[in-house]
Amino acid sequence: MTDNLFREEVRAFLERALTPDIVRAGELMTSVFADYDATMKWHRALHSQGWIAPDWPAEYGGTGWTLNQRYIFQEECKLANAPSLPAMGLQMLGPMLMLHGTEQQKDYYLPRILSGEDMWCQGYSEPGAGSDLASLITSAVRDGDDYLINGSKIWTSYAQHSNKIFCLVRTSKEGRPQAGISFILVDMDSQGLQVEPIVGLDGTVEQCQVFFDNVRVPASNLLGQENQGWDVAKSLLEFERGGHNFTIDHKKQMAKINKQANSQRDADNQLWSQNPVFTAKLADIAVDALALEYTELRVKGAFEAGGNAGALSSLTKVVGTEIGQRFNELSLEVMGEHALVKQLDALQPSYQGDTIGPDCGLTTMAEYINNRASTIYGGSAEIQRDIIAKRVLRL
Amino acid sequence: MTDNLFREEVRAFLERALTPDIVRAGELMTSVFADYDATMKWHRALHSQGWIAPDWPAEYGGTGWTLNQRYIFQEECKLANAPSLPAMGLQMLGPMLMLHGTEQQKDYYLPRILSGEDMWCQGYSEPGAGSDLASLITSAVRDGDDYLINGSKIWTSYAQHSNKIFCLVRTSKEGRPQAGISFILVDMDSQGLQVEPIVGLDGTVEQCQVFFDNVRVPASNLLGQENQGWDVAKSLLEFERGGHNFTIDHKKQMAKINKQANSQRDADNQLWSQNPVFTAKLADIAVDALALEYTELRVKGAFEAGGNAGALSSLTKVVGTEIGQRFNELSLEVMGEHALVKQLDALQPSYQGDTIGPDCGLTTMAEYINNRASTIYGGSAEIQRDIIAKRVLRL
Amino acid sequence: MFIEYSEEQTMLHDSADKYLRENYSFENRQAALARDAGFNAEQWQMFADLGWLAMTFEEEAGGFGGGALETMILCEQFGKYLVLEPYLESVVLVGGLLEAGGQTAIKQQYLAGLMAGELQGALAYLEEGHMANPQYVAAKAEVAANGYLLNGHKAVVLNGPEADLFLVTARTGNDVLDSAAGISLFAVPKNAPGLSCKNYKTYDGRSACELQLDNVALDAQALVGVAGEFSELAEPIFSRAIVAVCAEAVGAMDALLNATVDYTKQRKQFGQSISSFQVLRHRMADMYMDIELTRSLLMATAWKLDNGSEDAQQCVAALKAKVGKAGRYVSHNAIQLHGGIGTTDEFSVGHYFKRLAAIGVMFGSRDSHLSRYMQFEI
Amino acid sequence: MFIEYSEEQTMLHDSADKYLRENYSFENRQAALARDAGFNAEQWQMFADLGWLAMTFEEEAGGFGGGALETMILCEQFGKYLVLEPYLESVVLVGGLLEAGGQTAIKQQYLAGLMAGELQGALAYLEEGHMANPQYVAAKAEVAANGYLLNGHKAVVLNGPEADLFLVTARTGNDVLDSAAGISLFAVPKNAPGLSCKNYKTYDGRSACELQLDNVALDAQALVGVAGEFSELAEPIFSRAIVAVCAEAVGAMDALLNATVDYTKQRKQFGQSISSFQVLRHRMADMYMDIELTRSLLMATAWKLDNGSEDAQQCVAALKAKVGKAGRYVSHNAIQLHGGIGTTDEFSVGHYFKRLAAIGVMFGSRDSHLSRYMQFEI
Repeated sequence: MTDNLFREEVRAFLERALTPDIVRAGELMTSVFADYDATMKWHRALHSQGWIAPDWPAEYGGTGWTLNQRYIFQEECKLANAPSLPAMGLQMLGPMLMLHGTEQQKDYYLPRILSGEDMWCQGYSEPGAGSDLASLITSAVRDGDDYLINGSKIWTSYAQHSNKIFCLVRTSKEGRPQAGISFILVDMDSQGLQVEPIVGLDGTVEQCQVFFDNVRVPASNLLGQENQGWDVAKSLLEFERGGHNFTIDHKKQMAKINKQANSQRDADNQLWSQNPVFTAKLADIAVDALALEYTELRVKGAFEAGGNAGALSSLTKVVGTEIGQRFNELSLEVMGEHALVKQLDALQPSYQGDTIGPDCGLTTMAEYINNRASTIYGGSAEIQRDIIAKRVLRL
Repeated sequence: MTDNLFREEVRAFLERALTPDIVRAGELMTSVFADYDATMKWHRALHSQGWIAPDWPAEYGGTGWTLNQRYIFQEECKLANAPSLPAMGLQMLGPMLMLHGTEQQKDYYLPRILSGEDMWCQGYSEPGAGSDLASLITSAVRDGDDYLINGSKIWTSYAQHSNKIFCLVRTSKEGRPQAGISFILVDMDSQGLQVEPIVGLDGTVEQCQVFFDNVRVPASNLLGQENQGWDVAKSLLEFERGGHNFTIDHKKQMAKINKQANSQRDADNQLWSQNPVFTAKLADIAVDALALEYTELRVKGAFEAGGNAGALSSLTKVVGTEIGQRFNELSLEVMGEHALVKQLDALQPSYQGDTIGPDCGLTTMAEYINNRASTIYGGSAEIQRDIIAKRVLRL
Repeated sequence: MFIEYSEEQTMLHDSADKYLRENYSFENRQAALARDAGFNAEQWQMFADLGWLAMTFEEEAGGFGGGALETMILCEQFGKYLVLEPYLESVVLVGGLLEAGGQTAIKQQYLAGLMAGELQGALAYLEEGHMANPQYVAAKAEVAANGYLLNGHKAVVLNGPEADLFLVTARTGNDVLDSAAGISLFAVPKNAPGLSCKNYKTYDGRSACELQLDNVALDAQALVGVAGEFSELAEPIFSRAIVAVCAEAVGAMDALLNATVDYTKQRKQFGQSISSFQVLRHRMADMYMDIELTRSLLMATAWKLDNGSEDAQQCVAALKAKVGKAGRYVSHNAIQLHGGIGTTDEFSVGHYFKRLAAIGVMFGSRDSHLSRYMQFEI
Repeated sequence: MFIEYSEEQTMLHDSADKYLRENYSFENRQAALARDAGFNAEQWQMFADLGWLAMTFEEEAGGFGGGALETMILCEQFGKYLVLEPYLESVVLVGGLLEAGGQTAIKQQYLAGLMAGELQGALAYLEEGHMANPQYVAAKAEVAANGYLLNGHKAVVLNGPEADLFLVTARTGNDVLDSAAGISLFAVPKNAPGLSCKNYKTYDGRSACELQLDNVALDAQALVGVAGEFSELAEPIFSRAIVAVCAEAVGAMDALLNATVDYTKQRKQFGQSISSFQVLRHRMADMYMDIELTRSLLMATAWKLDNGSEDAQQCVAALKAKVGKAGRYVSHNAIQLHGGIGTTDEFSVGHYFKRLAAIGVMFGSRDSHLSRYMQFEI
């Protein structure tokens, strides 16, 4: 099938499956997550279509699409304002299960990720171990056929909606800090496991802290061997960094800011889109975004040629997130005081009431606020630059 | 005398004393130094007026002016395009002689600095010791009543015009590296001393390397005690950092760029001064320059109150030089290809021929090139930030 | 120039710092934030008792005759302690405009109450889609029997839900909706028939509302200042308000830098305090420089306003532009260096960040002020 | 997209790199710089013999049919080795315009010579005070017996002193001096009566001149392209030229980063290699990112130009703007990290810096290109 025909097929599906409430959830996204209910509705729609996991190999339930087709699908979804799907199961745990899981683990868990029956969250960071993950102390001590887990995990996105969590835990204090870490799969309804929501700066909850008080987990829930969790996690971290396509996000941001600039007026009562200083600033960001777009295509090209993102994945993470933040800042200037208005109810896709101020500014401040975290999580901008200096420049 | 009356007196003097060739030398400055001959002519004019050293105490030949008056004098000189006077004698060695010199040294050297009879250069940096001055290795070994100096000094500005050099030399390898350094005054015509000019990127010579091959210097030429040169130098370095008034430079740059923007035309054939993107960029720099101006006034206020620049002197050095560089970059955009034309002859105040391209662009590229060094010398921008982190923020 | 504080000013600074340090902990502040009003009425009363609310009014009006410098001194402390109480809205804006242009009856009715902390005010001057331009006024005031009849809509009226008195801009002449000429200001009591509010909170924890005016009838005394000349009346008050928010910003940035320095010293990663990482050290040095530069501009601007310097307005524009850039730089890096906890509601860092974001968009964007700055001779 | 190099393209890249590495040392380059011409005529002949000068001409004209990608591949190497020879001026600009619009006689007279390295060209299109706008043309071409009579002045004609042939813009119609319509291009031999040059060097070591035309009489065959339609003729050639200088910039930035990485590893201060300082490490990481981003944009632009993509022109504007920013960032920091020696004439770093500065001002400033970029639908 030509790419254009494929694109039409995707559009036809989106036209049909993306109901207004789902689209509204996509429009109202103020972070990487959309409204939970709408997200799950969209998950199920994709699952019935067989399109829930385009990045998975066909044997595990993937679509068998080419890299180009997957890119087109992502792009069309984002531009049609489909909600993003949480990455933890589909993008993170899934591939690792395929690489490191036993047949039994794969047979059990993978279909449940596809169907949405299991919602996974990621238990890596700890209060004392952020960028320096190797220093984590949450422990798993062998007790018969089980492990007993004690400690806590923080910044576990979506833990409040999840029924499962994959964790890095310390199973040994011998050797290098990385050497004593294991990767384990835990039921969220285990006794002794408690979830405490963390309210974000926009007033909503996306992150949680998860406490483990003698949580008993069968040893068969290890993914990979005991004490080899670091290797499992490392491939995941690489995935988290290299896997995201920022260009698609930027195109959505560009469309949004153009909408704002074509409705709001500047100090001279012109539309902002006619203000030369504004357009120069927008062009400056857009040119950087364009350069990133072709860099992401180079990465894709490398994948197609059987290579990997390598050095460029730290680059796309740093540049992609920083460009996103610059768009947010520029939006703030256009929306002015309208951006101050906090309407958490109107950010729900189910909201039926009146909104205050221009609809195009509804998400501006929350996006600005929430996007500050994008240069912190998944390897901070500083860590990424350390990586480039060390691994690419061999400094 | 009121400040306004004083200002008028200064203006009257400048009107009289600043002959066109001297002004032209000021206009044609492309670095902190002006044409040598014109500079010395101006030095002598100031000396006859008794105004050569406003910052010196009256007993040593200063003017007895208030801090405000000294500021006004500096400002009027710069805005009238008087050439800058080299700092090495008047601003650097002079004050240190007053602090650390013997009566004999003061009686001999200070008047010769005032008259211009001695031109000093500074021998601190070495090829292996730039920012890390304490690691210098040029040695002075006691031999009877003399020292024998061996080694070399680099980045000695104006050495080609100087008859004297003050140096930091190693007199001991014991203890901390700083502990074995002495401060010594050397005649440039000593046997074994050789000056090699270093051609700068603009094609002119401002820096030299000075080689010492068994240069014999009387021990009485030590300034301060043996092995205590670091303390002498430290107060000098502080002075070099805190002493410069960047605002006056910036005003001159602002005037220059306004001239350029009022004569050159943009892609729409408008004067650049009418181009809103250009003016926004200029305003951005001008606002930072204004904030620096009031910061320099705070520093001055602290001096007046008997305090010292303290923390703010690293700030003014970093911000002052970086603002200067931003002006240079913006000038380059306005002058376009005109800035490419290299006319070293036309940069001489004595030049009588035709110049190529607009006169307002004659110095643009050379200033841009030469000003890159401003964030390197006198404690690099990185060193200054280290200092702020350590001394101000106590990190 | 340069300024030295008078003894009274130094005392004001020290006593405000002391009072807030002892009585305005972040925990208490968070508790107040959760209230409907979004602030603590008892604190407001204390501010009045301490004389802060009357500080900048003329002595004949019952104030202490303070100027932009006193406003700056107070607001810098408000910024440092993240004070929620509506000093800007009620005192600087409404109080300032009333004092400058209110007719005797209205002044008598409200001014003493504002200073005593008994009454609150809110300025309603923005209209939807035109945040950058207070001179865009579509709301209309028609001359009617014994006064005026107001119709229109006002957006993002800060402190509106708490206001006893609204000052509302409406057009009395000139049909060009964005013309500076022809705008008038009216005092509208909260219970005026035809006035309705839609209340909400702002991201930085203030209360605000949209104001709807349907045939609101006012008597002639409601006019504040000369008819059609709101812009002239407002200029000095907006200048004062810009000094107020910029002083708040400097206080907030200072607090953020201190918090960041402390945090990075304590926080360990890779076996060492993260304050030992040179990149973070230089980042904090840059934050420091931005703050001190902004502070210099702030002090100079306040001083020039009080001394009627001819370049005072230019400094106001420069100041707001500088605060726009510095506020972003400092708050973004404070969050970045705090990492995860900087993004949560329970630590103060994020609240400073949100307040700086709000200040950044208030009274015109950075670019508007840069463009204003260039309109002066430089 | 995305591009893969053909086998021929890979060979071109590798052989250019190899030839220059072996034959174009910095010392030789500095020796050539000191010559009057500012370059090495023997090198130029070698470039011709290697087929580089003919690379991008059509096969029927005796070339090898290369496009923007081949231009890019060559020029990136020229940038990497700081090649002084006037490939841009003689081949890309003059060769390109002649091939696109030259009349048969002129083509026959010059094109083969240009490709063979025997003749040189220079484009004279800028006028004083209007560097940002090639469409400002005050020079006039009047129709005269059998041809044209040219009068006017042209500024900053790169490679002028070495040129056997000038291509000169002059206005044949339309009295609006900055109108795109009515500009024509003429081939003027260096010995044409009435033509005079004032020669000089540029800061980046090129030779250039100001051109004076006093009643220069040309026959009708001297017209290049359609009368009055220079702008249309030139657009694709300027696009190619922008790719050429931007590729040169990428090569130069690459060389600067490599030099900086090497230098910081060797240079010791405070008892350690300065490459161990995190601030410098991150600076180099940022240099790397800027270079790779620019490279991506460069490759895409060249590819799009060769493939006639409808967004090719938009990419050209984006590319030149990006090079403006990245070239400054990379070269400034290369000098900063080299410290003193970066500011001297004897090390290569400063020469890369000056070439990047020159590229930054050529063919329109960063802001002009950003503004052009926004004129396309995005």
